[in-house]
Amino acid sequence: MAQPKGPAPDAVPAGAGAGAPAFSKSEMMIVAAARELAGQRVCFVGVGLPNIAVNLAKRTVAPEMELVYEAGVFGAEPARLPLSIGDPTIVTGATAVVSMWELFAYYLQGGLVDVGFLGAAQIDRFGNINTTVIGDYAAPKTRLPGSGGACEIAINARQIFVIMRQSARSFVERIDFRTSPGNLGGAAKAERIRREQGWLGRGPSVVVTDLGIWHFDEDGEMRLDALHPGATLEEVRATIGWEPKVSPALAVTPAPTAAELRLIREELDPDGMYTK
Amino acid sequence: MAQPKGPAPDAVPAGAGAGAPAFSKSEMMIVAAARELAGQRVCFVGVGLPNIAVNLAKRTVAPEMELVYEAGVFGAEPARLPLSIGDPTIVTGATAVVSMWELFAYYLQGGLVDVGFLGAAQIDRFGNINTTVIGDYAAPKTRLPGSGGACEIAINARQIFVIMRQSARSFVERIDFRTSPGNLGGAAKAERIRREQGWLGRGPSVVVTDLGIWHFDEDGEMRLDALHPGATLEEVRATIGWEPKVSPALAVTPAPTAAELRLIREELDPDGMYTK
Amino acid sequence: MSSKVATMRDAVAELVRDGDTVAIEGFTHLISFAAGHEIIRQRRRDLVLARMTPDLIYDQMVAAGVARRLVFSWLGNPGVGGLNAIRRVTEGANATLELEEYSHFGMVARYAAGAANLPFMPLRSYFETDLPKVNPRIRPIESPYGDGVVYAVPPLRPDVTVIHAQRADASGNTQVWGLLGSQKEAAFAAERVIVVVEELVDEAVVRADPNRTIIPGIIVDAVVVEPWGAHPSYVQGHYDRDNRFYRDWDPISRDAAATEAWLRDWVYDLDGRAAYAEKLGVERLAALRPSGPAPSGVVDYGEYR
Amino acid sequence: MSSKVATMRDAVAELVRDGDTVAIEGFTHLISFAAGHEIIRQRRRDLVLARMTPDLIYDQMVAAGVARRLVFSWLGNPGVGGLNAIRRVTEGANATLELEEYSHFGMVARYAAGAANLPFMPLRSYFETDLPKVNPRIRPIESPYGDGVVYAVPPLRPDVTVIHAQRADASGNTQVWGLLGSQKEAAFAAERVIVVVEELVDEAVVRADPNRTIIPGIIVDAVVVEPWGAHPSYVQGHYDRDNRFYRDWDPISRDAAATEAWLRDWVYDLDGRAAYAEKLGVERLAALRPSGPAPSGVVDYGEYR
Repeated sequence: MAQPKGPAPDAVPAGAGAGAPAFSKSEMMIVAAARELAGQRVCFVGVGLPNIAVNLAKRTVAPEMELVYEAGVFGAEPARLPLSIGDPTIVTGATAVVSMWELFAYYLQGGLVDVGFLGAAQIDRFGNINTTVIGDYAAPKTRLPGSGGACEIAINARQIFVIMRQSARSFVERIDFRTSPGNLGGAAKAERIRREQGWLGRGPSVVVTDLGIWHFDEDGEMRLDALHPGATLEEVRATIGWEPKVSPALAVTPAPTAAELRLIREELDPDGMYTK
Repeated sequence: MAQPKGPAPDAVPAGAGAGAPAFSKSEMMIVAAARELAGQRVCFVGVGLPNIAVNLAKRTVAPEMELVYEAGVFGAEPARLPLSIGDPTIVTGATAVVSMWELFAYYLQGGLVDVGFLGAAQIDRFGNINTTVIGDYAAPKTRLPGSGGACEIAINARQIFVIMRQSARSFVERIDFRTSPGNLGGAAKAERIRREQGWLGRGPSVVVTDLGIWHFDEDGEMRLDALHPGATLEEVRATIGWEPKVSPALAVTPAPTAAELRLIREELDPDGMYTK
Repeated sequence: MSSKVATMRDAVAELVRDGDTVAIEGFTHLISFAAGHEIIRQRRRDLVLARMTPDLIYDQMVAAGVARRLVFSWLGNPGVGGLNAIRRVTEGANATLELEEYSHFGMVARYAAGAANLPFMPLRSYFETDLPKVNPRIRPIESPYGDGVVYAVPPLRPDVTVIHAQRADASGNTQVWGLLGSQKEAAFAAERVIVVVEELVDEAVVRADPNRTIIPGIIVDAVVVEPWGAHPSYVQGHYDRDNRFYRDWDPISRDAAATEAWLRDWVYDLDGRAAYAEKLGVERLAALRPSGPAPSGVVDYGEYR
Repeated sequence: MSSKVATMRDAVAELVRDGDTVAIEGFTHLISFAAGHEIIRQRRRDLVLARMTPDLIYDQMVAAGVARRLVFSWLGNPGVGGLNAIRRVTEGANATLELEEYSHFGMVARYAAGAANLPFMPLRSYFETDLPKVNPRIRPIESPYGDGVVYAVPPLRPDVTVIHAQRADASGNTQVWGLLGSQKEAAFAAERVIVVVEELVDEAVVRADPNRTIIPGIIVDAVVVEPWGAHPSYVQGHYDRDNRFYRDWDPISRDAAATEAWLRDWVYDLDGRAAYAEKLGVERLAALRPSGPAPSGVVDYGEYR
């Protein structure tokens, strides 16, 4: 699956209020993404940031959520944060470990996955994702990992969550390659095509970044619904390649709690791989 | 898979010579079929008579032969004769037990089976087999079991062995239903079609009956190559629906040895299910 | 995780409906006679019965009048003969039961297509046979790579699939060893799934050996604990196939009245599997135990903290 | 049964030929770095390297000049970054390595089609993406049941597939637990198969648990006993993934000279895996052992005489 590309310069904003713990932008992003998983039943976990967000959700808002790893694991109970999505800790103590044929054919394509949680290198306003190349396919400026399972996850998971850092290079007017379909050219066309082609997925429903939380409006377009504490609309506009829609009821994301931060810092990412 | 139909009236001929053990027609048939398996590597075992013939071969001429059961077993070492081809004794001690999807897709269709060993209710001169109905399909005189795996075994096993009792009802000019293809209308057409359609199988190579042993000649037609001790050409002609080809070098099948008979009577079929 | 443990009566009452397509799967091994009998007892009607090998259980269900149609690939009493109750309604002028017929691989491929949400599954079978002529759902399909034609079968999606297993936990995570048949595919393909087990185990038993799991609880609607629920079929490591039963069924099933009497004595007049096992008697059941143990050995998954 | 046990040197010398399509499979788990290094050491050329996730082993093999083409679905160093040696020959004007790209399910389906001798495998993927535009082998196919179009991928049939496993017997009956990846399909699809194991076991160990077998010896050409043969990847129950190695590779592989030096020190100048393990040192290896045991438990197949 897609892996966020490039270094992650990560400013540390002040805490949200007096006495509140300080936290990094990455920590806020991971916490916000985890909270979006409340109430979800079966989540397909992507490599990179999705992995830590989903594991945090499992320890907080969604303890009964079943974690599916494309490596062939259902019902993982990782004792430590898996560095890769094929880590031995996702196997020991899982409810089922199966071949990848079975995982993709019967679990994913068969319709058991509620949320597919992906990263992205480029995304457009309709949630279409590129994780393949920057530049021309035949002689790319940057060769990215490619689809992995993202392409079929985007089509077969009931809904798609995305977690990625915002930048003018990643939130673009036009992605260089469509690896995983989102709302195509807009909701109307996307709904027609999904129906005609019998997709199980209803497409992207949330994008969580280091600056805020985006959902998709009735046109199938990203709309900023919440700004993280300390983030500004100017920052958002400076890190996006189109004029973004902003909710009239724009909220502020509640800051990470001490418990959430403790889980990230002590259990999930003690070496700061994702949050440094 | 196909199962020989109807009762098996089984005369007991005299032994082949002075001091030789007496044996039944069924015993001769099973022994002759087992011997044909000498040198074979992987055999797909059908229900009924093939099951006992193959298990006898494994204990005599082909100890290293791998037994494949469509139930999903490779490398079975049955401690007793399995009554059905899904018996627990074929599982315990086998080298691999897999789903039927895997067995049919990867083992059979994938080309690992050297010999598919089938029974039949009707067979024609070109080795085409009916195990589906006697009479009209929609309102049959007799409803038979149907294909089971026989249809795909006939197409994908490298060669097909058949074991069945001869009778005017079973060796017919025209089978009522083609469940499993043999040499179709003759070798030339069969070879062309197999090549065009990419079959792995080269079709039937031997039919062993209670009267003798048939192989297939260059026209793809059955030719009687051996008569069992005590059997006559008259008997053969009386139990066949066409004028059979007979080898100019017609042999007599060597009678069952004491060791072969002991294995059948004491180990494989002590209750005489197949040989009564 | 909430428990899905239910009685067979409740599971069938709630999950099996008149007119449903029902697959009680299991190839020789693990055939849920207990579920079949409960369906008879609750007098379901108009069912489409799917099974690779209808076996005695569908012969009994057809005799009891629950079925409208049979979807299958091999119709017989293995090693014994025919299925006589089914023959009575499929031969000659009495052919009232609808038959939809495939080969074994065709049926497996249908379940696999259903499990994988595919519109068809290709296979190399049926060439030059009469099967596609009598079953228009078996269709040729051309390879998009210009290398010829193979056959396709359509997905089979049962309304209910019933499987029997050695063990499951209360949320339906199910483990099987021995013959696996097409149970996994039939279960994933189904709208609703009933798992019947010899033994209910703690979740920790399942999680200790996750590669042994054939279906996850997420697709399971009810877990029924029913020891001896597969008799006269068998359960690897628990009991042997009751071959005598298979032989005895032949004369019974040849006679419509004897069949009806059997159904009365062994199904209608009993309130469930415990009564059935009691009626069979401890001696007969004890004789079906394996002749000895054959332990799998232990593998180590390792703890990774 | 004759023994297929061979040294890695002999297995590669005999079974891997210039120009071959080679699949060293294993998803994170059980990647045969030992076989990859031996292929480098024997200076094979012009290989088509197939793997879902090329990982460090193909980065090293590409750096060593063995490959002409890569067939894959995810190209990266999971959790760390890119595969830098491969990026050097796939980006900009230096794009000399041929790439043939699928999604994960596309690759798995290609192996499955190869294993099942099918001309294609259908799947519900690729709709409205650019992948079919850049890979003409991904083709639309219409359902013969009038219910629309899905995509197809062609079979992938490696000349050689290499898999690593916890154990096999001398004739190649192979058992794996933990992640199964697509090894089974890749092995059945291949012309020749090399199995590398942590442990050679008696046939009786395999036969005690036949459901654990992923491939039968009949498709195996060589069994190589090579403890630590999957390092820096891992073997469930035996050793952990050496994540430090994956991180350390990033700066090495960014520099062509450093990469060449690494290959000299760790591949060309060593005569095999035992020397490699010795060079890593007992301390580093010991630290990779699981933090504790996690036994599977035993199941009983029962003896049926």
